[in-house]
Amino acid sequence: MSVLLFGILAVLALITAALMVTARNLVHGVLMMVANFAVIAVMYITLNAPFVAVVQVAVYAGAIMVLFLFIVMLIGEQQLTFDEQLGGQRLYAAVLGLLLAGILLITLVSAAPYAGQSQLTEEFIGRQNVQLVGAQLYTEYLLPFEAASVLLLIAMIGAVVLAKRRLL
Amino acid sequence: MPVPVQYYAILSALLFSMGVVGVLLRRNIIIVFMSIELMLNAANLLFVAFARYQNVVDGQVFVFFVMTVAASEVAIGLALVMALFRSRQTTDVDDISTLKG
Amino acid sequence: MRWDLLAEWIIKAIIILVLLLTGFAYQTWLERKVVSKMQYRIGPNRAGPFGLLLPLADGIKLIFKEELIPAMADKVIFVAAPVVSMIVALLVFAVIPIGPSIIVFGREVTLQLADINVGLMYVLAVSSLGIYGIVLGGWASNNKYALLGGLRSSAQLISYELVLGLALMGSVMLTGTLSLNQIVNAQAYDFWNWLVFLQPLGFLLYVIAAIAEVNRAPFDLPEAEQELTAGYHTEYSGMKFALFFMAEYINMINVSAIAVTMFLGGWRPPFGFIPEWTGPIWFFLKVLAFILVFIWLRATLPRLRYDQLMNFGWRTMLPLAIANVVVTAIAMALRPTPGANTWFVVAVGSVILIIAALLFYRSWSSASMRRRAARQAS
Amino acid sequence: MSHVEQTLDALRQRYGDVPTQVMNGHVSALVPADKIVDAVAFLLNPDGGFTQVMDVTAVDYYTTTPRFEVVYQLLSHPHRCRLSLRVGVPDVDGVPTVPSITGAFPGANWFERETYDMFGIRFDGHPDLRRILMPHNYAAYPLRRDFPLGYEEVAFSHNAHEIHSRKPFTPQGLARAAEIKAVQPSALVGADAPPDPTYKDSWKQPIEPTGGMRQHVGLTLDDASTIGPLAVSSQTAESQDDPFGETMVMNIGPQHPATHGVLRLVTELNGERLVRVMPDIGFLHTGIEKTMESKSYLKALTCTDRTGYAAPLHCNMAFSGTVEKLLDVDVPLKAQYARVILLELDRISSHLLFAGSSAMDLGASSPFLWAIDARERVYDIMELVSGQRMMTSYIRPGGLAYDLPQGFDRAVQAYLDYIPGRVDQIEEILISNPIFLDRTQKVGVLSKEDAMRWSVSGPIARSSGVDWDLRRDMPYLAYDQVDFQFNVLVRTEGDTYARFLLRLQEIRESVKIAQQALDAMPPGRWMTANRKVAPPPKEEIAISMESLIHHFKLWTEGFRTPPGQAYFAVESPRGEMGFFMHSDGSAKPYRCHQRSGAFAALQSMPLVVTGMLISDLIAIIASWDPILGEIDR
Repeated sequence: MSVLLFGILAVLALITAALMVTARNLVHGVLMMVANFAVIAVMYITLNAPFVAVVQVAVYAGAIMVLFLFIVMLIGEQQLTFDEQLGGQRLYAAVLGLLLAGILLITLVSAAPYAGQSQLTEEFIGRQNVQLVGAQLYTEYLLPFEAASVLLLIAMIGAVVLAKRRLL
Repeated sequence: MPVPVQYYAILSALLFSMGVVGVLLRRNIIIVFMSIELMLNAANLLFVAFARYQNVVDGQVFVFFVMTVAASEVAIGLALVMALFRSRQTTDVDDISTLKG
Repeated sequence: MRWDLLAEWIIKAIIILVLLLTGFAYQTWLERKVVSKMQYRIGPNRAGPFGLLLPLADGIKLIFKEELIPAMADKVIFVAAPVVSMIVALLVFAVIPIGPSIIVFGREVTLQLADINVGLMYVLAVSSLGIYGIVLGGWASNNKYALLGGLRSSAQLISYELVLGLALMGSVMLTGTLSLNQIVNAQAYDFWNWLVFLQPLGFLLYVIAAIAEVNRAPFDLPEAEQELTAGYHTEYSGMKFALFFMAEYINMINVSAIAVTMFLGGWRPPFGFIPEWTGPIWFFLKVLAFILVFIWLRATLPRLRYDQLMNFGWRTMLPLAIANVVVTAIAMALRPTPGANTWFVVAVGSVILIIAALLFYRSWSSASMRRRAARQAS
Repeated sequence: MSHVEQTLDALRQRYGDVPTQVMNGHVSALVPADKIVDAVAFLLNPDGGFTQVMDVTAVDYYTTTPRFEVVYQLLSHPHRCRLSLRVGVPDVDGVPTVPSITGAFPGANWFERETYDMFGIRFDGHPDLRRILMPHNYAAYPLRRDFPLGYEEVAFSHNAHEIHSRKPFTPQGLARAAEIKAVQPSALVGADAPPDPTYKDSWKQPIEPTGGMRQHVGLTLDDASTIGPLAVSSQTAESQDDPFGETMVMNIGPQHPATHGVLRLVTELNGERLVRVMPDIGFLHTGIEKTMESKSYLKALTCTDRTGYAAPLHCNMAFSGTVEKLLDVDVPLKAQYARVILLELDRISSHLLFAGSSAMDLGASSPFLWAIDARERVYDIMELVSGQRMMTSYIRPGGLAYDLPQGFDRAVQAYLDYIPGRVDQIEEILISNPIFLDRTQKVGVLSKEDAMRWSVSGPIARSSGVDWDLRRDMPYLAYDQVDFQFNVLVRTEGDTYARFLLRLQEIRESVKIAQQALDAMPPGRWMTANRKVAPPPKEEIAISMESLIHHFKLWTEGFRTPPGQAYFAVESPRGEMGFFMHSDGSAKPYRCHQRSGAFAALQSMPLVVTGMLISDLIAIIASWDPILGEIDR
């Protein structure tokens, strides 16, 4: 059952990712990306990480991709689409991509057994997930957390500065 | 039957590779951006999967950091796209390869 | 696989669907009736007694109406957009508790589709997807009015969603849970335990942000008929338009239900001695009160201008929401023993905040007025 | 010696012989064509004493030379008088041409365009000489006397193609028009004299406007940039923040919920910020002036209801007043009082429509319905007096259509008691609302100078600080006989808020006037005793053959007016509503021109919109209160 579910989700994720990468129409590309995020979010739920799943939807689908959509519509989809002349680059890209996929597959699959026991303790990750994540985030990872918030602040200021300036 | 963790590894690797191919293949800066998001997403998936199989939540915590980085990157990146489009009227990465303003 | 559980879910889901759709239908009737009373009119009185069959007539009309798809529209997205809106609107209600556990045929059934531990986050996440329907509908119509409506709504929803989430955080901090069921239980048994008394500012901010989220007057800029003809749904007709319409009204029910759950004790009766099985009735009454407020506002207020809306969201609402969270955090840190004095500290903090807000708004509006006057003069 | 006489002396000193005509107080002076710009500039400076050109139109003296005369109506605010200038139009290269006065008075812009559109008179130096009411590729000049009167065939699906192919603006239609030489235009018009061979078929000959006939369909912003106010705003647009180096052109209207009719605004947008706006009118043009010129005065009166349909009685009154001026008849006092009451009710109804619809445009729906409810009660009174709710045609040359009904005073009194409360209610819900204030205050500020220069009158001018109300300053009807206690409200802000509040408060002043007129209404006849204008009473017809014949003649042929010209204006809810009439002594007006306040005011709207948002534009349109029937006619 769960393998079947995983299979369906994995196929969906791969299809949406492929459609996004090859999209001619930018709005369609953005939508495929949203679909991809949604599929991954469902996958997180099956991995007993509901908090990550909803944050994934809220942050990625609800904010980041809307921003993409906003930019695409603001500038105008027609103005953003152009003929991409790639020539020989396409071949190199495919070869390199396949090469990378191979390397990653070999490394990750061979490393996976060391990841830990696949015996699951439901009570550990189940109901208390939010509290656990929160506790970890604000105790052990407090410094990275603060660093991340500073990063966000910097990004915000940077974006405002970039958007405000008349000419680059 | 639970899903073996290798399956997640394979899926993650494939998604990541797709992101890489997207970056290499496409010249539209917005698609390139989304491909980068895809790569980050693949990494996230692996984090959560490994965390699940190790019965710890550290992996999930890392996802938040990755998301923070992604959000910052998008904010800056899209502001750059706007600024570039203003001055150059294009979103082709090859046309904006120089550092001159 | 527990088939009995699955069956229970399906039955509950169908009941919620039916309730939401009837609720939507009679909400439109109620709105017309109430607004007509406010405007010295009679309102619907032809279809059935008191016009009660009007929603039915409307539905029949919309179903049989010709569906137009503009020639240059992106057809797939054009059709998908209202569906997305509708689905998202329906999804939200899944986690809202509308009553206590009851015994049906010897089986204990909670009056909630799914009590998930991240319920509130789920609501925020799903409602943040609602924007896609509007934006895509506006974009796919290939119409300038629709595009402007879509752009307006995306900017508006992103701005007010922040406030919406932050306004709810105070309650979450006080109750220490994201599960809506537990939040309701934390507000048992008498009405003075309702979180609205601990979080008056949070409540106020939530209500304002919620009106903006569902594009109701005075924040109905994305569909301002006088400016953008009808905004994102200018090109829509027939059932596709009806889906957008339904989504808007069901979202109204949703945000009202969230407000009730988070601040007004959810389905709990106002007094402890009232039996718990009356919960759904109280829930209905509280949601109804909210919807009446929505209608009242619509009949009274003119529409904000776009820059005023943005200013209000970013310069007034957002700082207040952040301040609310900070004050709540300080109050919780300061309380000597859990449970004691929280009441006092948070209430005082909130009162201070309300005063601050009033002062802030005053100074902001007069300052902006002066700025504009200076700009005009120069 | 009055100011007009002084002015005429000054004109004679400048230009030698200036032939003048005087008719019942209407003074007109014939000025040499090449001197008109100089004359207008001279009269409009402070020494000249005149302040505004209220109207520009032309008269076609078919078969004489010069064929056309352009007529200018000048108004003096300080001296409270009018002067009409006339100019014989010489032919330049076969095209009747006069210099444009837009340099001296920009507000003549649309009036000159209309005259060009209707008569084919070229105005040299006009910044934007395009057709304004007719379609841009229309190939004829319809107000010329030799333009044949026709009728509009209704196009059904089975014959639509055929009918459209006959239209003058299609290529086939043009070809056909060239073929049909057999039709003598004069035969259709019914003119007595044979047509002058020089002008044969002249209504058909297309005149190249300045810069050549535009080939493209519709208006573009290149056209717009040449217009005065728009040219100004396009300069400021350069300095504005333009994120993408380009702007979007959006059509608002002609089918749009907020344009109060079929007004089309071509807007250039930078995001949601307006860079330029160009109003395009004429979608409701039905040739009312042409129609009136082919009907007897009484029948022509019914056309006036159909123009300013939000305040039809003011159109009736302006028309009747002009005819009365031509005829020089006395209107009995009772009729005058009744007219005052009805006109004020009409003003209340029009201002209510304005207040309601402008609140509606800002998104407040309740005040709209409250106002409409209150307005319906005015219609109830109109129905009581005339049997019609809207197109009453109740005010007629010489008096009223028939006597006031019983219960009129009670109905009016009830309404006057009721309406202040309703106005308070509308005012309260809006004025006390910070959103409404934010939306309207400092939005669309029209300066006093601009209001004067662009021929703006009425409430819009008053809210910009122009202290001028015809009811007080150039009184007509009972306004000059009775000292009605009312205030002419003037505000100085000139913004949308001022325009809104001023109109709303004018309702209270109207109530005051109507109340005083109602209290003091004298008994008497409702119609003048002049048998040349008024029919004999019914009881007399029953016993007198002569009366019957007279009655018959009056209703079939109509009354005749002495030859001459007259211009008469009333203070309508949208500014000065005037009629210019040229009579050739027959029972039909030879030339009848309606000067609408809304028409003149609308051309000043592009001045105030630059840098505003679309939402502001909606508020501004509403505050201009355009009634397209009155603008397009």
